[in-house]
Amino acid sequence: MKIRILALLLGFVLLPLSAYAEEGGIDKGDTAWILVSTALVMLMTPGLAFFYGGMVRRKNVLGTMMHSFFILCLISVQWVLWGYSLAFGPDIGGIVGGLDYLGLNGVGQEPNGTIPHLAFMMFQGMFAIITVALITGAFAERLKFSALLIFSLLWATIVYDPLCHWVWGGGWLGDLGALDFAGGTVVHISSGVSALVAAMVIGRRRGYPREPMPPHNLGYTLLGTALLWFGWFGFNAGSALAADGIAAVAFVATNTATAAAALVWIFVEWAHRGKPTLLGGASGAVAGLVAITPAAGFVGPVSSILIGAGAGVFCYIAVSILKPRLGYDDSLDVFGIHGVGGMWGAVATGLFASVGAQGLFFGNASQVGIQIVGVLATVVLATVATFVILKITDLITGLRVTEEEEVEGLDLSQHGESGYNL
Amino acid sequence: MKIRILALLLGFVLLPLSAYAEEGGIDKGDTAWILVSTALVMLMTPGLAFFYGGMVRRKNVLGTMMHSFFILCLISVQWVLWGYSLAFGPDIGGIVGGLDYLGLNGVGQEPNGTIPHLAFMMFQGMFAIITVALITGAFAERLKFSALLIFSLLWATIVYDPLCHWVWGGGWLGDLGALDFAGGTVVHISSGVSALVAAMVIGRRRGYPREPMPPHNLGYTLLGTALLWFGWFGFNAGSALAADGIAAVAFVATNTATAAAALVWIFVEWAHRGKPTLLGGASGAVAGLVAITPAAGFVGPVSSILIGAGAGVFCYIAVSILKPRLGYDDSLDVFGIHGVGGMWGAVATGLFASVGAQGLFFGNASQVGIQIVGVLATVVLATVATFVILKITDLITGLRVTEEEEVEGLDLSQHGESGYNL
Amino acid sequence: MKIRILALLLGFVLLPLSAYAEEGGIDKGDTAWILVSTALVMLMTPGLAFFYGGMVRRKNVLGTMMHSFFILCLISVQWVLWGYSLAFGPDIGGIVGGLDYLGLNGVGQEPNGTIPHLAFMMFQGMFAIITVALITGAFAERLKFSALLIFSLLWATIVYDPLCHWVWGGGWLGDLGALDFAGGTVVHISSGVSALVAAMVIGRRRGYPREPMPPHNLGYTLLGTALLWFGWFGFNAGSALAADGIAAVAFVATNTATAAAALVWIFVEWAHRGKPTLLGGASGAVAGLVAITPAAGFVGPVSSILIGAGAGVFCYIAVSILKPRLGYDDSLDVFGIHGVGGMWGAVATGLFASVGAQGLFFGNASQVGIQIVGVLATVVLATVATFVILKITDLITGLRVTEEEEVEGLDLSQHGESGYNL
Amino acid sequence: MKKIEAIIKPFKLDDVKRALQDMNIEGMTVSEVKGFGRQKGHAELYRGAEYIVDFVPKVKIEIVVPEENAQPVVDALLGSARTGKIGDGKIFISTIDEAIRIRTGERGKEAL
Amino acid sequence: MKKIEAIIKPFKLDDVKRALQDMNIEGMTVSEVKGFGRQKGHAELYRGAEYIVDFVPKVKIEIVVPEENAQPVVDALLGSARTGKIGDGKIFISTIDEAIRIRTGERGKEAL
Amino acid sequence: MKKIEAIIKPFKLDDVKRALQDMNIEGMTVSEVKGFGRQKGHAELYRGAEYIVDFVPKVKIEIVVPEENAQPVVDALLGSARTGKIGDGKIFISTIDEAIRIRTGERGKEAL
Ligand SMILES: Nc1ncnc2c1ncn2[C@@H]1O[C@H](COP(=O)(O)OP(=O)(O)O)[C@@H](O)[C@H]1O
Ligand SMILES: Nc1ncnc2c1ncn2[C@@H]1O[C@H](COP(=O)(O)OP(=O)(O)O)[C@@H](O)[C@H]1O
Ligand SMILES: Nc1ncnc2c1ncn2[C@@H]1O[C@H](COP(=O)(O)OP(=O)(O)O)[C@@H](O)[C@H]1O
Repeated sequence: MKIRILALLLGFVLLPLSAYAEEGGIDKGDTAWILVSTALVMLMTPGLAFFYGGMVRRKNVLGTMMHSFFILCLISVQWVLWGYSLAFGPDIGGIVGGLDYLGLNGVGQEPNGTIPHLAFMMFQGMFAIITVALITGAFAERLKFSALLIFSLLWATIVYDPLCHWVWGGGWLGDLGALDFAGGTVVHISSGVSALVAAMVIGRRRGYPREPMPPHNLGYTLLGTALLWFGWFGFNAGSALAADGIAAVAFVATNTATAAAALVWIFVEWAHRGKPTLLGGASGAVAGLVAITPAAGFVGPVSSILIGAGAGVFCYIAVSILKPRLGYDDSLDVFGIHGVGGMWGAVATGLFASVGAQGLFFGNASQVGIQIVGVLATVVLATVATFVILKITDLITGLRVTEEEEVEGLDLSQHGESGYNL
Repeated sequence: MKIRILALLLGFVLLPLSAYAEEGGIDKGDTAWILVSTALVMLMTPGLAFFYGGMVRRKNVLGTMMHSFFILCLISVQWVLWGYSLAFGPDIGGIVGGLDYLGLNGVGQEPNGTIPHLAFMMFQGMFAIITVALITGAFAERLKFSALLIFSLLWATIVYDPLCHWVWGGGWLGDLGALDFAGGTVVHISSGVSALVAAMVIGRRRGYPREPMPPHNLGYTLLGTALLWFGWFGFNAGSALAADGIAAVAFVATNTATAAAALVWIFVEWAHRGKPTLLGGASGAVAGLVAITPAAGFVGPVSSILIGAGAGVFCYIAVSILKPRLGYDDSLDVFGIHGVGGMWGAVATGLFASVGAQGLFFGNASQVGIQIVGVLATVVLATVATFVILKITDLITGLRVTEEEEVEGLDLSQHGESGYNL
Repeated sequence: MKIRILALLLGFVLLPLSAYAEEGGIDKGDTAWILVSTALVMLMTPGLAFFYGGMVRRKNVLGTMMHSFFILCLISVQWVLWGYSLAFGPDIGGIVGGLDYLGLNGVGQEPNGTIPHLAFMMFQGMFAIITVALITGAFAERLKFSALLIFSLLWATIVYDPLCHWVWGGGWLGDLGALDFAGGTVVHISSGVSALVAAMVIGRRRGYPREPMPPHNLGYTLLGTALLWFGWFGFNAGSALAADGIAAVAFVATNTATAAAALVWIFVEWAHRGKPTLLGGASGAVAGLVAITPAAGFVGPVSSILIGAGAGVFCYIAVSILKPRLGYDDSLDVFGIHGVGGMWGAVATGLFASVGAQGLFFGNASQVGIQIVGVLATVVLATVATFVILKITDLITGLRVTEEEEVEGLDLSQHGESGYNL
Repeated sequence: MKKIEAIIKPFKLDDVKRALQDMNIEGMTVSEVKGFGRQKGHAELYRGAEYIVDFVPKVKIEIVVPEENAQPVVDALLGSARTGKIGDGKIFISTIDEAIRIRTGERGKEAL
Repeated sequence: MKKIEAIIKPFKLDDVKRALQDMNIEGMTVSEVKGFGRQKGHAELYRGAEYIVDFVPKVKIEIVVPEENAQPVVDALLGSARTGKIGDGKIFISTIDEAIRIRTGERGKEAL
Repeated sequence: MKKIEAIIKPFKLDDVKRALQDMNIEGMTVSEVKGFGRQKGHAELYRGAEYIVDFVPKVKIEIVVPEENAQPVVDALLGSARTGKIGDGKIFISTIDEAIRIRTGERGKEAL
């Protein structure tokens, strides 16, 4: 995406007499598309609330949904106040953005590429929100709500904002040439790895893995999947930052990889366990969405099928074979799907890129190496910082609810509400 | 918004040789954005069905959802047949539109501003629909369905259509200079005040306030909140009537105020009652959406935070302290959220406006006065007309179901259906 | 729609110096609109999952939703691999497209009309998906999952792809002048008729019609209705393939006919059975959406009301009077709504067309005849091919689950999952 | 000890609970049931077709009391659950051999 | 009076109800329960993992009848609820000391 | 035969089931109920207002056993359901006149 921003900026500089100039650089078609994409990405976070909320036990449905919903509110404000500035303010040493944009000072209607700067800011803000929300699947059904508040604020500020700067804001990773069309490293590897750290630091749910903890409402999970899939068109195709051919490439790659990943997960589970499941289809779809994210604007449809298929296989193995062996309780498989899927996607981008950039299979062997550097850097930052943030949070409020509260459920103990009165 | 329409029309008149002229005045970027916005606003009414439907008792879920859904159907047809003409037909004395557009006669593909006239008509129609639907929260769980039919038709025709004309259709309130970017007075004050009148005329639910009447499915309420938030981007940013910088301003203000209001409501309830709630977050979000509506295209992000925060505080107080003291049963707090939030928003627009118009804090003290005139005019029209309409409806069909029907629930008694067979 | 494609292509050829040419023929406003429309149409299939899923018994909710969800995945891949080529590849004798586009070979960012070819491909792909998914309502609650897999793949390839070619891909039916703006024949008649054949071949559900089989969650059904209505704006107004006046015409027609059909169904059921129902409203809305589909870009608002009203009446009669008399068990009334609504819509297009084409009431009597030819051709293809496909599927895997599995429900027997753990 | 089982109309539960509390009954167990009896079910609609649901939602209350309290409890139930319309429900009384409080192991009346 | 409690397979409820109606049994109370017995539960899947749900959905029917009707009711139940496969359920018979109709206060057989 | 009814805390069901299985109890019937007793309910919030829900979710287990097994079952229940906190629940024992297995028509102990 960074490449595209540069291209657009260049285009703007070099073509002062073009159609753009007539309207002060703003293209209304592009602006319409980015505003819509921003709305679509916003919808993903409530989508996640349902995706996650359906999978927990009935007594934790509101507590789980509240995580996503609260983060939507919290990071919306954090981003406007200081997050955007840390991520996209004038570069400081390749590491972080300066404070010039605090409170969106100086961020207005003027064009950024071919869209209003405010539109670019808001589109990016939705990415910050969902990234933080994704992590919450790791500690579902046992986190104190006050801990969520502190953890989210710190994580957004210390992990997301700088990492976003590294890749898209003019930082070192983007300069290195790492390809990340719509956020494979920034969004998925970072949240997936942080989720794993959180699951291990916070510890298992009471009763896990002895007691089965079946999803209480798979309809909610399917609804969430649908909203995620729908919103992801904005996430990926919107990352073209224009309503053009690249957006169409990314749109098609997104849909195709997602479908392929869902099919593969379904078939693998069918072969392995004897039955094709809806939750498997939903999980595979999300794995596919994750894996295609860094590659979306760089690959054609057949590569998309392969990337999706890989996501279906690798994430299925991570979730159903690796996790039980290793014994950690990442409640809703954030690592298994976003971490593993994100890493596969980042590497696969280095393998399959063919549109506007070349990967290994298209003659550019070095890209894979750069991609791996990106993955490693993200893993290191996410692991260390998340660990520290959890320890700080623990000091301030404690991380887990009491055993009694866990048995009663988060809905009643944290929020004084019940999900259903049927 | 009126200002913008004027600006666009002026632009159209004065720049006959601009890019617009090349395509007969229609800008495809703007048209794409308004078509999408129209679809988004349409989705808000089913969103409202879920927002409201989740909050009532199980036995009334379908009856409550049916209100919104039926109004979507009814006013869609009313608007096309005569509503649009009353609101946007050629001005008659600043009070109401003429009948020239009956049955959309003469409303076609020709540009209205930079979009097809039909697109403008439909966008406006979605506002008429949701305004009527909002009121239904006041008399949920006890209104006769036949009364809903008559009330809705009369209210849309006698209250909404003229009021819309006053503010946006060339009527006296717009001429006065009242700022209402996307419908604070037209939509929210009018529905909120009418809701209060309706709650008082129709009377309390059986058992209220002695018996607790907890929400039966807060997942539905969160789904509704998500769809409302999502759709409101079309409502507010679409009211720019163009895919431009102002749309981006409105988009950012909408998201920011909503998030701030939800946070504030959550924190206030946490402080006041000891627990942060999901329903509080959802209620706060809607309060924020309401309050930012008149201001959306006129304010920056920091003002948006303040407007949202005010909405969180004022609406919380109205709902949790004022309502029980006064003792009326506005079942789902239409007045407390839309009435109070709308009035605060209208006044706040007069305080904080800084983009394309000036409010008190930006040197234009007189704006607040104009805003207050707008509020008062709306309150008077809504109060008097709603009272009369209810009396007429009562004469024709009666307003309330029988006690037995109320105990059995509206789903069975009015519709012969059950919400769930689980 | 075919007419519009031609017009756009012509426009492109004849106006090499126009604004389009400056950007290589791609219009960003149109592209933004089609990308959004594609996302909207995609959302319809999960919408259908909820529309259908809410209507079945609790034990079959996942099995029913899985049909739509799985088809979304399966046909997404089929379309990319060979479906698009069969439908839109270079014409072979007016019957089917050539294999030139296998694996989307040669389908890229270049303009097709004013949008990238890939965008056109994907928009069309979403139509293929939902058409197959619509059929599943006919055999809900009793089909083997393995049969679904084979049936869907064969039906998409043998029925949908060629039929789509006939009407939109350069085939004989389009050449004949049949008007089908957004898929009345291609999508609705084909799926509705196939559904009837499938219902008869597969046979009734155990206990039908003796045992009542009431919907288990009408909230889901309303959610599905809302998503269908919302997504259908992309389906119909997107079929203009441009963000222009015709798109606005189609948008308004869609909303108006849908509302009118829902109102009429509600009133008819109220008169006939004494109560207005939510499911009736939802069913009527879908009937209206179906009926206006072929006509959307060709008719004005008043014609839309009439087309919608006709749909409400005819589909109500088909579902509540005809079906019980004839005794087949089309579980969720695919034939009664999509088949009957689609046929009425196709004929009504020939009656009411007045925008860009003329129907009987606007002086062109011959159009009705052409429309009827289109209907008949579709009925014949769908009937014969569906019958054969079902027989093949039966040979390979069998069609029905065992009696025991049917009693237990598809969720457990086919997927090893439960819809709810409340 | 006696077990008193009452099948009542759901919306009467609150009144019944209050009546029992007023006479210092400190424990009861409640469940949702469906009743079939003289009270007719209702018709529901499904796309223009009508079908009859003959089970009516009811609430079952179980209260175990020392024998001497049985009659007062019955009286309280009769007083609070009655609407006078068909379907008000039934009270069934049976004998409990032993009651034990799980927390303490107390038996008999002490356990109630 | 006797209380007859039958635990049956849910899909048999309709047949049982019809059989009882045919012999003029006018009242019964039904509830959803979960059974555990010889009939094995089923396996469910959760993201590639299998777990066993050992409770099986059952329906409990309670019918209070005058003693002389107990045997016919049992026979009707046996006739209508049997599929011959494991898990068909049980019938338990116990004694009811008194029955009262809430609406009228009638007692004994009159109350049923 | 005796019927043992236990009202327990829902999260103890698994432990109880295991304890009963360990002593070769092969059948039981479980239902969800709401309890009212010494254990207080909880407060819930609704838009800044607080209301009290005084019914507590409980699980009812019914086990019919030959008389001689009653005491061991009670002991197993006491051992597995107790947390020592208020609200652990009750065990009620009553007499069953007859038990019949629907599938085979077997009666008495054979039917259990
Ligand atoms: N013989 C019976 N055995 C068990 N439950 C019964 C019996 N008769 C009635 N009931 C229960 O009592 C409820 C009320 O009975 P019904 O005959 O409708 O009216 P009423 O209580 O006025 O006589 C029924 O819905 C059913 O739950
Ligand atoms: N001893 C018992 N006490 C209470 N309920 C029992 C008992 N044994 C069985 N049941 C109930 O009867 C149902 C059927 O019993 P099961 O042993 O599975 O098959 P069958 O009825 O063929 O003997 C169980 O699911 C359970 O609900
Ligand atoms: N007299 C009673 N009759 C029926 N059920 C009772 C009775 N007393 C208590 N219960 C049931 O037992 C549960 C636990 O009782 P409670 O008084 O809260 O605590 P404890 O079991 O520690 O005495 C209650 O929730 C209720 O379901």
